[in-house]
Amino acid sequence: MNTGSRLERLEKGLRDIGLEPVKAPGVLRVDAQPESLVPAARLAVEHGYDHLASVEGIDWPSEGVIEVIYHAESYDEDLRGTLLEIRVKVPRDEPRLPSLIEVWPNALFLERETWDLMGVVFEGHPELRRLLMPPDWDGPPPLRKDFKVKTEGVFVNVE
Amino acid sequence: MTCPFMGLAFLGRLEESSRKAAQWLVERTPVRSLRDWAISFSLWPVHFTTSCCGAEFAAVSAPRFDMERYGFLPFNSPRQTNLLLIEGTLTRKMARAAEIVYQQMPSPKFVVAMGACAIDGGIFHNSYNIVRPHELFPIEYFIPGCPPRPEAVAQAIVRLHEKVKRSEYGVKARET
Amino acid sequence: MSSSVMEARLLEKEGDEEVYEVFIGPQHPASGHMRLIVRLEGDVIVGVDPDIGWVHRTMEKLAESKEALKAIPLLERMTIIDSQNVTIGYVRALEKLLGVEPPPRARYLRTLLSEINRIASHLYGMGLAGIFVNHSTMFMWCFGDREVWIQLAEELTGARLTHSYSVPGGVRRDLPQGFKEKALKAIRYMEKRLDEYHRIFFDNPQVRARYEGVGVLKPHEARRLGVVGPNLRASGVRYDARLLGDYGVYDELEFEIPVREEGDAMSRLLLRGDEIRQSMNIIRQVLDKIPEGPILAEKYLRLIPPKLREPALKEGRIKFPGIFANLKLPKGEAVARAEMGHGEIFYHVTSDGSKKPYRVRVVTPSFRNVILFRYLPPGHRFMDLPAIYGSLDYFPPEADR
Amino acid sequence: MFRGKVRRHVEAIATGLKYLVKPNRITVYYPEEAIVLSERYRGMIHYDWDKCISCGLCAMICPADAMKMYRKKGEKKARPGINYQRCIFCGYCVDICPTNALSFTRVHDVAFEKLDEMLYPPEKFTSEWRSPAEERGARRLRVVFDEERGLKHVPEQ
Repeated sequence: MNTGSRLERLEKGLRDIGLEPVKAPGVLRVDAQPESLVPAARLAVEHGYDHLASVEGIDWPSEGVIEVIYHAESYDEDLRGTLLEIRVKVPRDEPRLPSLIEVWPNALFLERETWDLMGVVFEGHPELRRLLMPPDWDGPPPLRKDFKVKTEGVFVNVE
Repeated sequence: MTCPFMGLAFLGRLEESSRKAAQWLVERTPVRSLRDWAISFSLWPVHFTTSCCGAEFAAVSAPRFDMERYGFLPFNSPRQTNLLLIEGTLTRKMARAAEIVYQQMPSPKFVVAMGACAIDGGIFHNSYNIVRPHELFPIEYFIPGCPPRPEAVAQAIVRLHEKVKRSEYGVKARET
Repeated sequence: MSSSVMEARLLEKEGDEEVYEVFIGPQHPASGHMRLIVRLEGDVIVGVDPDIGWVHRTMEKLAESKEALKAIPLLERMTIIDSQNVTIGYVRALEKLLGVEPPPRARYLRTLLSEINRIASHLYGMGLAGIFVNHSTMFMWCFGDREVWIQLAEELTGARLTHSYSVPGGVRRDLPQGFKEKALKAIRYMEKRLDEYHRIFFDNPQVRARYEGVGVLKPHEARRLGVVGPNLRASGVRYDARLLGDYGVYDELEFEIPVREEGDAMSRLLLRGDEIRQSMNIIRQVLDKIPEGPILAEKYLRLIPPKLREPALKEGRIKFPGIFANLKLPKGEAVARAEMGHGEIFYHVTSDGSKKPYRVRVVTPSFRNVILFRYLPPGHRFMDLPAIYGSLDYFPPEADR
Repeated sequence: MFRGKVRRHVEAIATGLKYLVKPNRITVYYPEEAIVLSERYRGMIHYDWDKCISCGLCAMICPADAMKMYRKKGEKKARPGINYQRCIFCGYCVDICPTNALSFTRVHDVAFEKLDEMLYPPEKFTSEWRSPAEERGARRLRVVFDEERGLKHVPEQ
């Protein structure tokens, strides 16, 4: 099997379930819907993308959505140069997604962290507990854009 | 010379009066200087790594800078230590643990803040998850740097060493 | 000790009165600023819950609030023992966004410092693995020899640990006078020492008894769990982000990726020794092949006034162009992966066209390896836990960010 | 198997004994001895009042917000001051300074007793730095790489 064949078969498979993969340097990008997330992930595992490199949330307050991005990675020689990027948009006020822990077991800590810092609820995840934040944290999820960090100016006035 | 604990002895509170008597004796000059001389050679820090300055903390106890020459031997249990070295950032979660460790240490106890993060947060000064150690503990020395060179830590330890030998440390370190 | 810090107590749950919970940390005599909640049945571990986040310094959020260049020293603080490798991924992501490529000499210099850092990082890990099983000699030797490499890095960059060496488009300092001889001496010294490490530690039957056959990770499991770095390669999977050829000059050099098949704690330790040899091999080649030329991309170099540029270049350093204070990132996104001493680091930088990155996502090798704390110890004796912990070379500030 | 183990035990002990007899000593007896830091070491920062053109680039690039421009009432020029409570010694300010008004010193072994001592407004920022160890008369040592010993510290003449 060469690079083309496995990757191309994955692309074809993704098209079959109604998704449109886009090729970028080093990345195969797919925009998915919450419903098509699990089938797409299962397809990726079948074609060699057997673990996640990252789960990430990006807050877009202007559009009212949180974009959750999964980067799947493979250690196989023919696939390691290309990351599979699955993007899902969920409404900002009620971000819910199915958990991918059954598909990619190492989503355990990555999803828990995204819940902790971005407030995305992964349904079916066995332990959505605080991971990095202190257990008594009651503020908003800190990575959301409405959580502002204090910044300082350059000038100080002295007498 | 009158002693404050004499009255207590007359009242029959032997245990309390003997404790006070011992304290009074220890504070007198020859005994106190002997005690401080002894303390200065056993400034054992508790092995409590709060953050990444721990890498340089390890270098301080490693062969090149070998602070064991000054009785600086990281020790596992806070019950046998006098020195708490805050190594870098103190997060909210860690601050609680640090307070517990500090309470467990026997007096006299000294705190040295190592690194910019342990002084004013350093590069993380506007982070939502950090605590400034000087709001929690009385701090003897601040060591700037991110991370400070092992020599800078040695400098603080040597100065603390001399300070203890001269019995110049404050009441705060001695209390509790 | 107080109840919330370290405590052993009987769990009063129905059905499992036999299970003890032991809280280890966050103040414990190991490297860790983390807590392990270990569930024990007699002497056998039935479950471990790694409680991390004690050093969570909110780097992803702070990186959003700073100009792009300022995030380099910020992200460097994740792993100060390996600071070139931790920032190179971010710098590569910025370079992809900005459309700059570093000149060849800068790429060689980056590779040089990357490998020096990798050796220092592995020595740190090996030293701690020694002290985990009470082998103080190994700790002292590793930390003493680590100073050689730190000194080398200091003469190149000007700081012991936090080098902040790479900037978009190049590096900040050129090779100092006589660096090659010093580096070669250090390499020859280290080669001799590695043999002695074998004699006193790796081949020592007492150490073998503690580390051999403990915490076995099979290749299939390592792949599925997304384990990275020496922990992955010790399980027989040949993967290294340096093979991607995305940064440095690894595609122009000849080196091997050491792989071991056993997957136990001992092989994870031995693999670090093998990697130190390979890193020294790389440093030798870099010093032989390094080309002459500028160390910063022409695009930025010509923005520095010549009156300032020439004397600085003669000293072997560059001045920053004024634009670096307000570097504007074009709209877009970039992904970069780099191999640290602990494993692969992943960066995803999204920009909305302003000076500050819109979102910086970083997944560190230690964070990906945390899952092993949960996966490996169950079924082992409690006294095997330090051996497993020590062999993973886990660095908490890196995992917590 | 058994014989191999015995041999390895003996080898480990012999290696230990070798270093007992001939130790590989790299200890620097600080503060009686002090290492002379390398030429380009990024230590405490020195400010040259006359060279400064008040461009503010150093304060703009400071990642830790340690460098600030101090503006005095009635004066046109603002001048930089540094706060060592935050400084992380990345050296960005020195590298961006267009007139070389900022420069590194090779002093980094300082400790402060009070918080305010670490604030360096422009006037104080120009003061000279001296290593506390050297003020106490420490012997200056040069670091030499050595094939046999790794690092050697030899007195600077």
